[in-house]
Amino acid sequence: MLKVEGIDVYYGDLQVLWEVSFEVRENEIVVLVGANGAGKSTTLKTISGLLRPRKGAIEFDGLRLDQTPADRIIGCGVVHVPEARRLFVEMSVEENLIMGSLSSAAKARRQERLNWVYGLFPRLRERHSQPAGTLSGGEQQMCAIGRGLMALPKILMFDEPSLGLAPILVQNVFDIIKRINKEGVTILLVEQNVRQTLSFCDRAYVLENGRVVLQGAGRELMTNSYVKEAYLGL
Amino acid sequence: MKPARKMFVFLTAFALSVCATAVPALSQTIKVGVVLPLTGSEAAFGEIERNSFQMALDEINAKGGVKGRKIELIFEDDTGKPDVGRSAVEKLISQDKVSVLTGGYSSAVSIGVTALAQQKNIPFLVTTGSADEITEKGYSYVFRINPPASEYPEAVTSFLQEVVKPKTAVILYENTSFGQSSSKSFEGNLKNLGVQLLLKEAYNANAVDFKPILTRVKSMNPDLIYMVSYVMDAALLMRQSKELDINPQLFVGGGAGFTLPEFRENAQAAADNVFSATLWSESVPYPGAMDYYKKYNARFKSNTEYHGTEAYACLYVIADALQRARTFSPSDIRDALASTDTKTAFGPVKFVSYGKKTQQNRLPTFMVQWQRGKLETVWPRNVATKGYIFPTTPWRERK
Amino acid sequence: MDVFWQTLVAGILKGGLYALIGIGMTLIMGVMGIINLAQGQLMMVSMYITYVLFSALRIDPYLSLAIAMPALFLLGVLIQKYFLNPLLKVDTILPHNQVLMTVGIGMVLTEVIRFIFKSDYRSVSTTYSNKTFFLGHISFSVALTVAFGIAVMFTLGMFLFLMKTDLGRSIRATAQDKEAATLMGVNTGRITVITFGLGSALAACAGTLLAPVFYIFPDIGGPFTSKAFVITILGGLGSTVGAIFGGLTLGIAESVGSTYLGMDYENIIGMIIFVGVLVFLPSGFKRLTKV
Amino acid sequence: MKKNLYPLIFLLALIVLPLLLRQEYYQHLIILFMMWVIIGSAWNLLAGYTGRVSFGHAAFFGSGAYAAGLLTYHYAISPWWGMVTGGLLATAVAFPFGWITFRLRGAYFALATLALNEVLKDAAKIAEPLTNGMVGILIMPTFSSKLPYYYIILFMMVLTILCMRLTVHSKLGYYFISIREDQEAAESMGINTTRYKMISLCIGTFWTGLAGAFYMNYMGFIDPSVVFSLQDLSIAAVLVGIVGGVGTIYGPAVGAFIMIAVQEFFRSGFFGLFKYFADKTGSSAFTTVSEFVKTAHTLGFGLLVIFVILLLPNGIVGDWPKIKRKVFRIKPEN
Amino acid sequence: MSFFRTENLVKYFGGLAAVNNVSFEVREGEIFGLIGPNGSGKTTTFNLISGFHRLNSGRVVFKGQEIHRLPTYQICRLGIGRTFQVVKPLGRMSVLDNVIAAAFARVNTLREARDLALETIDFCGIVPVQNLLAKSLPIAWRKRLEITRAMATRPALLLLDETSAGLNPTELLQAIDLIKKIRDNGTTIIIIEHIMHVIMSISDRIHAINFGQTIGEGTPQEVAQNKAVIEAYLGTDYA
Repeated sequence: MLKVEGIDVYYGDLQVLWEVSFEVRENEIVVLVGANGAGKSTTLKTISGLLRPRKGAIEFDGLRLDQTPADRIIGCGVVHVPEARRLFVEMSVEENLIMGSLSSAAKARRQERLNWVYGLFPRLRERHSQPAGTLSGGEQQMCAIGRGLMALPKILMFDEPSLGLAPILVQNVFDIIKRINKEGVTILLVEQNVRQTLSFCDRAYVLENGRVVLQGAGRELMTNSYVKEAYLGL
Repeated sequence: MKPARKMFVFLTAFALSVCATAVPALSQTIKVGVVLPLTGSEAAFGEIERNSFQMALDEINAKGGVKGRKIELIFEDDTGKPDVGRSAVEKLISQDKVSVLTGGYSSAVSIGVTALAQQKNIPFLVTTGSADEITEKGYSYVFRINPPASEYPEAVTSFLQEVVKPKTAVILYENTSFGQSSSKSFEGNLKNLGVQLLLKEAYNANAVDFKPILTRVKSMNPDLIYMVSYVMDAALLMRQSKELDINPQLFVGGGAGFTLPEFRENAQAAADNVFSATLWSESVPYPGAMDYYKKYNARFKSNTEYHGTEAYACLYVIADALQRARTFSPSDIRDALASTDTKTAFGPVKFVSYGKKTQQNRLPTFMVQWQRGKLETVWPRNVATKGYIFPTTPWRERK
Repeated sequence: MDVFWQTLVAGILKGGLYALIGIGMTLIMGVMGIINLAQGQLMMVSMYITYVLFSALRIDPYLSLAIAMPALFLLGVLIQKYFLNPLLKVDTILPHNQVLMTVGIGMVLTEVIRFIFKSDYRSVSTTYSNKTFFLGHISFSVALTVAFGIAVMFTLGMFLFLMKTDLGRSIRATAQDKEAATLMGVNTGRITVITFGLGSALAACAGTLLAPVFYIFPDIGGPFTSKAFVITILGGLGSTVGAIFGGLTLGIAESVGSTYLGMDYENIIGMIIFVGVLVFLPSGFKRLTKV
Repeated sequence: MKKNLYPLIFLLALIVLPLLLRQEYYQHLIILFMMWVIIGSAWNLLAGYTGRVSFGHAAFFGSGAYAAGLLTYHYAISPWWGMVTGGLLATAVAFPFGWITFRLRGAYFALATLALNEVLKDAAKIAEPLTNGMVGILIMPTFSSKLPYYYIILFMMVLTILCMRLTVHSKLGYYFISIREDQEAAESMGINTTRYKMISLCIGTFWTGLAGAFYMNYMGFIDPSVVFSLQDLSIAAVLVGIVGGVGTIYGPAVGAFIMIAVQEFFRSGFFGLFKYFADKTGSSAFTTVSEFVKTAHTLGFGLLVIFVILLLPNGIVGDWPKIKRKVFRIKPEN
Repeated sequence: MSFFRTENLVKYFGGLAAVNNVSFEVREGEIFGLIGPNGSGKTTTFNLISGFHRLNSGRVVFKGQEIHRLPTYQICRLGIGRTFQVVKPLGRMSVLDNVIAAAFARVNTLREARDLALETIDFCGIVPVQNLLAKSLPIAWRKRLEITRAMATRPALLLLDETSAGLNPTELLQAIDLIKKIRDNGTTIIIIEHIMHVIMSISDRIHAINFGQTIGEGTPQEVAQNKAVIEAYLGTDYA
């Protein structure tokens, strides 16, 4: 479904990704793991068009995403829930959700989806008129996920959804991601919470210094000593 | 051709052409330098003055010029800035080698230029710059045709003394050199007349809204409101006075904007019955005044006003001086100017010294009044074209 | 007491127009993060458009809103697209290149207008330019009151547009987080262009409304630019409601100041309030009003 | 040595020029040019090197001019003494102002200077007993010849440029540029950013004030709208810096030259070139073109500014390598 | 007298406690690691120590002197240097000039500053790039420039914020060598690091925080066994 083939990405003159390739198949949960600065977020940003690869290709259902303008990509069903949520803090919760449904297809089903998201996150319904900046961390994450869901995603990409959340909330977020996946949405997840994500994903790729160094099924990698070492230095 | 060489050829050609222009042409014309604001925010008046100079020039040259030689005017743009004005005059003196200078619209530019003219011993006849200092420095090469700002209110003073006899007054003036000097001298006049000054207030030219200050004026209920303003501010002041229903015995404009046709156009009915001090209007009893006004209208298809007349008269004064000068050297022209005694469309011209002033033309001022959309000269009595309407009818009683 | 009320009314009526100019500037500031130092000059251009329409075709200024505003919208779009957006990619020592560009644009607009119309004062004298009505002892200029009404209308319209439409929300979203907005499918490049257009159109609206009560000359832009940025700072950068507050505050402050201190203090008061707010209330009145 | 070669040649040329070029018109233009080099360099120290753009440099220019003018006007003290006073007064104005406003970020500092400019202008208008208001201050010029002024301003200009060079190549310069590049990094490197911003402001305003005092002496007349002019001084100072190249020693000199040249070039109709053609050919087309050109001097400079910002964002000196590449190399030989 | 210690640091942003009651002590001459997941408050702690943020409560004591009320530049001059997580090169200056500017914290003339800078550049091994513009450097060199610049202020205590993020394995080894070299040269170091095997291998002691609160402290081995630390990093059901 989503195919990333040998992309090189630069920030100005700085190369941050080297020949990164991976694949996400329909209805999978795929995780990119790696330390800070390994290039996980960069990869997601490149898929969603914020950055352009100098080499390589990104294909989604036969469409070349790396040649599609950034603002059209969400309309193709490729939806990115960014790191640190990036909500529009001065807009209300509901407006944030509406911002997810700007494409004409999503707009047509706006009310219906809104109700669906509120069903998924009752807290958001309670706070629908509150500025998003006043929400707690967990609520903000729900709002960000809800905003992504409003866009009728075929594939939903999460960048560190557990960041800064208390453990109980982290579990909560992962449960939601699993549930969304069950509803037929493909998931691409970037996480540093290795143990938990590896336990429920289908496949995972390990990034190190902008390169894919390891890949395999989630359970498999969990027992891989390399991962353990990379994360705990043991 | 290589680009560098192309550049070189171009530059050489250019340099040659510049040199060529710098060499004075071997013509028999008498060069008169004119420095005026032809661009920038004062360009509107620079334009009128330039047209008037041009008109006078064509008339003089058509009659054979001066002693068989034609006058040539060299206009330079001062853009309304003193340092640029200075550049312009430096060029006129050192490059064009003019024998006499005239022009000078804003006081700031004129002052800079007078010092320069004095240093270089080139006679300079100031056309419009109205700051009192211009003729108070004892410069022997500087002459001025228009009265200084402080003398504009003279006719108003005699009118107040003989006719109105007000008890209280308010002065509003634009915060410019002209506004400041002329309101100050009027304040002195009021003191001599024993009139109580309730308020004297400056405003920045081009203010949007006069209502706050006019509201205060209204609450003081003065007999006289004296305003020194340029044309658009003048119109706004009168319009807003009408809006606020302020009814003093009379509104008087201290010259400048209140006599121009644009004032009437913009103030509309609010212009009626407003008095103004003036140096000149086409109806003043000087030979040639009306004539000039009509000729200008016919030639340029637009209205002229006293600035234009000043310029027009200036060139006639210079021509007269040249006619009498022993030679066309600057010092001889200076001497001839100093003994000027002639009549122009702007009035009689004679450079005299009085008070601190030297070589200053002394002119009576007049009072005019807008009556049914027409500007009539109403004071002094001996030159009046119509009787004055006084006291002013309150706004609500007008039809 | 009449003096005070009249002063207040004058301030509020003027403040309505100021608010209109301020909103235009505030939109641009919010979305692009730059101060548009050509705002007053754009307004000046619209005044000339109104003037030409009125003097050549006898079109009423209020009708010419329908021409001046789209025209300025277009002008704003062109400026943003061809003169400001290209600068985004350029790396320079001073980060203010876009601001400096607006200074250059303001200069060129003024000079082009001067080139065409000379420096003469122009005016649009309509039948209602001079009309007034009274409420008690307080006089209201008809033209200014109508202008105030229209200004309020456009302000409300703008507010609703920003709050209730997708395009409006996209503009606000772009102002808050450009990258996140892109992720939501907002073409932020297009939004900046539209925003500059809207900002210019609002300036045009203010200019056209001011034309019948004031007069027109090429240098009129400068003072209004400085008023616009004072308003924007007062209102807390990028806040529409704040700009309305800012406009009214400046209008009233100027009026009260010129009545009770003297008219030549009018500008100084604005500037001192400006510096005061800048230093002591860095986010403007937004912090006080929480909007 | 090579680095100093061109400036030295240029300096020598400026020293002998008035002896060869006797026309005072050109001397006047060069005097204005040198005055602008001082203003531009002073502005550049603050903006180009320290990264604090001033949109209100006229505030300091005007303070300097008034310091010199008022001393003469009220106390009949030679305006040449006023020169130093002018610099000091400008600094005295700048000091508390900087103290209050340096906490403002980027463009807001610029706007605050613009506000200072307007406040001082209006204050000078209102404080009539002190400043004579809009009537202005008129003093008798000291010299009748241009030469003394020429060499005084030349000397001042050389001092300014030397001062800039010494500053830039010392601890101060390193600190200024560090602050410009990254204030937080600068703090962490032990730089008291507030103090060094103040120092930069004080040096910059001192020279600006000095230039203002010179203006008073040279022109003999000032009024608030002339020396506190937003358009003709404050904005012009910014544009001189931008066109020439901010953050370079000689950028402001190039910018000043271009500004004066463009203004005079257009104003005089390309130094009378069009008139010459018109006289030669007798064609009225040239006269018409000449009229257009003459009215377009500000427009010309405005367009130049837009052109420079778009194509040479670092100014002519800053982008000189780029210009050389574009103009001299890429152009095909023919 | 302890060399350096923090006592009950508390810092709120909005209503949120970014750092909540963090206390630790650093001994002279050691490498002290500060670890915690993303967003746990490590960088904020650095900002509190170096004076970029003001404490809500608590104390920072360096060589017996309270420094938490001092401005950043004075803290630097007292001998605490730092690097930034997001590097802050002075882009339009050459590498040498970057370091000279920092060296002026200790000397006053350009000649002395230049000498000091060259010496530091040599020590930190960035001689090959010293004449390049800082903004043109690749990330590894930028990180190294940051360390060099901080070292040029001759700190007694150096705060390193993620100096090895984004480096490839070779560069990583070089970075570790440099850090050890600095320590051996007599500078005490507090280091924030995400790459665990780096921090585990070079630190003498480690302090772990999460949600702004201390969750453990000890030698690398002790910390690696600490249940709270493992949970914070790998998730609840790992231990």
